[in-house]
Amino acid sequence: MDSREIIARRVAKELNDGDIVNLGIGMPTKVSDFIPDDVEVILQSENGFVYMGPAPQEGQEDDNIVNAGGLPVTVKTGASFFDSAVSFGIIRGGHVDATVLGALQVDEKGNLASWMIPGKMVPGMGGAMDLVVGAKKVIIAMEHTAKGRPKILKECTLPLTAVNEVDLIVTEICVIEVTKEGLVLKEVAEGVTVEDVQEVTEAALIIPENVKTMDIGL
Amino acid sequence: MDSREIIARRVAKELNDGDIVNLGIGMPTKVSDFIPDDVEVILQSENGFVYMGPAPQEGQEDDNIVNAGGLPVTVKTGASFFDSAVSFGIIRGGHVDATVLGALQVDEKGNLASWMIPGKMVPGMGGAMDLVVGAKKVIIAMEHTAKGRPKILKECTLPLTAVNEVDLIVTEICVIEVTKEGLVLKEVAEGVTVEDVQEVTEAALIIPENVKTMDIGL
Amino acid sequence: MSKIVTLEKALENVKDGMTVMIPGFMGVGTPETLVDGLIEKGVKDLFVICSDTARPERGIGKLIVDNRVKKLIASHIGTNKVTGEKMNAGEIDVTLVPQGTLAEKIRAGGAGLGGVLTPTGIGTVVEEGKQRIEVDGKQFLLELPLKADVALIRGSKVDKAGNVWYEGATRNFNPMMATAADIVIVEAEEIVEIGEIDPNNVVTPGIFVDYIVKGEK
Amino acid sequence: MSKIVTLEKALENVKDGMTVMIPGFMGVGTPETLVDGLIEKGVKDLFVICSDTARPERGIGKLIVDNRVKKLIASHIGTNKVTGEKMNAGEIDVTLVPQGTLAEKIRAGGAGLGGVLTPTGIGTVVEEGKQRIEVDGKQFLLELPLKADVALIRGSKVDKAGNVWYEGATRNFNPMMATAADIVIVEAEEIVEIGEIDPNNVVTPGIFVDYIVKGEK
Repeated sequence: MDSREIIARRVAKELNDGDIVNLGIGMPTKVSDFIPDDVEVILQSENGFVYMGPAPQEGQEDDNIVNAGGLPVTVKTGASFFDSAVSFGIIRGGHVDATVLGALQVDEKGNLASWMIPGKMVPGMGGAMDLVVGAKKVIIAMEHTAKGRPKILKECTLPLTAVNEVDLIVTEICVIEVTKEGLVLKEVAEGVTVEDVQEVTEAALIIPENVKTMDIGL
Repeated sequence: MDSREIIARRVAKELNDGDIVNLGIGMPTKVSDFIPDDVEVILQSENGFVYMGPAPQEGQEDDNIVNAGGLPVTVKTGASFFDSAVSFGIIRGGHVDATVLGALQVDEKGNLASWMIPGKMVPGMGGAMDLVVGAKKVIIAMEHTAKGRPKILKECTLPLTAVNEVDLIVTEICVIEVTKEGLVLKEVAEGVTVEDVQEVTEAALIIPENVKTMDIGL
Repeated sequence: MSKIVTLEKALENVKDGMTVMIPGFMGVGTPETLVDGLIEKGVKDLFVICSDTARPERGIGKLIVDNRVKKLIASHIGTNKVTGEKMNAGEIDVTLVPQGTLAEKIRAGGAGLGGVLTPTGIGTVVEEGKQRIEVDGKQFLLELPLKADVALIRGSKVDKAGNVWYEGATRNFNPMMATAADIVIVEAEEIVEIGEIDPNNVVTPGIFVDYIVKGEK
Repeated sequence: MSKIVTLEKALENVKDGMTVMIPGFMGVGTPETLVDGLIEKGVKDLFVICSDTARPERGIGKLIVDNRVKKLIASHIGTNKVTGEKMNAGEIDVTLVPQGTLAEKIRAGGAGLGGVLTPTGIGTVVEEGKQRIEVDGKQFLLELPLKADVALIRGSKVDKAGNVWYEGATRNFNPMMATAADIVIVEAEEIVEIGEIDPNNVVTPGIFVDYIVKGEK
C-alpha cells in the first residue's frame, strides 16, 4: 500500500455520519474512496454544489458538473447547485464540518503553508484560505517529508495560507493533533516508533503516555 | 382633480421608457396609473420582484404576490422573484433608475425626513433609507403643506431618512429641483404664481427666468 | 434519520430567552404554523429578529400581542400598532434597522463575515454608536453581523433532504435566515420527494435545514 | 428594443484597456463564444477579473496566451502555466485574491456596499495594504468592492427579457458579475421565450442584462 492510500484511509476515519466535508484537490480527493458504508458524508464542492458523487463512468461525463479540480464528477440524491458567493458563505460561515487539504509546511502553532513557493510556484490560493479559516475542523493530509526534508516545522518558512487553523495532521507514519501546548503525537503507524517520527519532524512533539497504533481500517 | 392625482400625473412624466422604478407605498403607488402607453417602466417591489403589475381582479388574488404595502398585486411578463438581500442589492447598487417616495419634510440641502415623528409615530424606516441612498433619482411626491404648514424647509427638524439625496420635489402646486445652489422652482401649476409657492415654502426658492406651467398630461 | 418531525418535536429547540429569526414581509413568507406553535407552547422572553411585525392577528404580530417578545430588531413596525404601544411602554426593547441593512447583517452572520459597509443611514439616527469608515472618499457605516439560536423559516416546497423552494414574494428573508442560526426549522407548505425540486432550482440547500414540519395551510 | 444582438454588435461595448469580468471555474461557466469574439476583434490591454485562468486553450486562458490581458485579478492561475510565465516576465500585473473574498468583492460592487470584513487572509500576504478591523475581539480584513466596465457572462437558458438560468456548476461567478458591471453581455447556450423560465427559478433577473448573444456551444 502506498503512502497516499494509508493517509486517505486514516483520514476517512475522522469523518462522521452527516458531516459536510470539503476535500481538497489531489490526494484529499482520494479520502472519499475509504469512507465506510455506514457513514454518509455530504461532500461540498466549492465551485458550487453539495452532495458531490464519484466520477462518472466513461462516456457519461456532464460538461457542467465538475469538481474543484475541473474533473468530471456526478451528484447524488439531495444535491443542489449555487453560486460562488453562496458556496464560500457556506465555507466561511462555519457550515462545513471538516476540510481535508494538502500542505507544503505545517508548524507547531497550527500555521499552514500550502499555496506558493516564492520564485518557483505561485498557483494562487484558490479557495484554500477560505476553507482553512472557515471549516470547523482542518485536517492536513500529506506525506511526512518532502525529498527527505521535514514538512512539520517549528515555524513555517513559506508564505502562509492561514494562521493557527490546523487541527489535525495525518501522514503515512503518524497522526498529530495541534493543541495550544503544541503538537501532540496521537498515533504512529505499525512498525514505526515515536523516535522514528520525531527524527523526521522538525517541531518538538509532545508524547502522551499512550500513543496508539494508527488504524487504517484494514 | 384632487392634489394626489395632480402629483401622480406630473411624476409619471418623469419616468422614461425602460426605467426600473420603485414606487413607495401610498400616493407614489398611484403614479403607475398615469404612465403613458408608449412608456414601459419596470416596477421593482422591494419585497422581492421586478415587473410588478397592477392589482388583480377581485377573486384573482395570489397570497404569495403582494407589493411592499402588503396588498395583492400581479406580475407582468418578464418577472423574476428574489430574496431581500438581492432586492436591496438592486436598490443600493444603483440599479434602480428612480424612486418615488412621500415625505414629512424636505429641505434645501436635499435632506429628507419621512419615517418618524418622535413621541408620536415611529413606524420604522422599512426600505426607505436604502431606496433614497441607492436610487439614481429620488423624486419626492407630496402635498406642498401639512395642515397649512410648510413641508419644504430651510432645514429638516424631524429625524432624517437620508442626507442630501433628494433630486426632485413634485407637489400639487409646483415642481422643484434640488441643486447644489439650493431649490430651483422649475414649474408652477396652472393658476398658481411664483409668489404663491414661495409663500407656503419655508426655504428660499431660486427663481429662474423661465418658470414653466406644470404639465400634468391632460 | 428523517428531518421530518412533529411541530412539538421541532419546537423543543426553542426555549425562553432565545434569539429567533422569523422571516416574512407583512406576514407573507412567515411560518404561521410554527408561530402558532410557539404561542401554544408558551415560550417567552424571545429576542426576535424580523423585517416587520405584520399585523396584530398575523405572523410575528401574534407573538407581539401575546407578550412573547422582550427584544426586537425590525425594519418596520408601523402596521402593528401594538408593537409601538409596547415599545413606548418600555415592554419591548425595539431596534429599528433599514431593511436592506438588516438583510446584509443576517447574510453576514450566515456567511462568516465580520460586517459590511453600507452607505445607508449615514447622517441619520441609524448611525448612532456605529463606526464610520471612509472608502475612496465616500462615507460608509460598519454594520455588524446578526446570528440567532433558531430560525423558523417557511418553504413552498421542501424535499425530504431539506432543500427549499420558495414561491413568489414568500422568499424575502427566508434564505438568509436559514444560514444564520444554530438550528433551522422549516415549515413546509408542501413536502415533496427528493428530486422533485430540480437541484438547479433549490434556493436553500438542505444542508442548512435541521427539521421539517408540515404546515397546516 | 430586443436585447438579442450579433456577437459583433455586443462586443462593440468592449474597448482596449477596459475592465472586464469573466466568470468560469476552470472554464466551466465561461462564455467561450464571447471570449473567442474578443480575440477575433483584437481588443487588448484588458484588465480581467476572474476566478482562474483555466488552461491555455480554454476560456480566459486563451486571452492570456494571446497577450490581451495587461492586468489580472484571480484566485488561481496554476492550471495555466502561461499566466505564471507572463507574470514572472512582468507582462501581466497579477493580483491573487482568495476565491471567497473575490466573490464577496464582486458582490459588494454590485450591491452598493463599501466593502466587507472577512477573516480570510489574516496573517498572510493577502493582508498587505489592507485595513484590519476588530469586531468582538476577532480580527478581520476590510476587502473593498470590485466593479467593471463590462461583464461577459454565460447562461444555460436565457429568455428574451434577459432572465438567466444556470445549469450545474456553470453558475459560479456569473450571478455576482452580472450585477457589478456597467454593461452586461450574456452568452446564451439556449435562448427561450419569456415565461419558459419560471419567474421563481430565474437566477439573474433580466434587468441586469443589456445584450444577449447566442452561443455556439
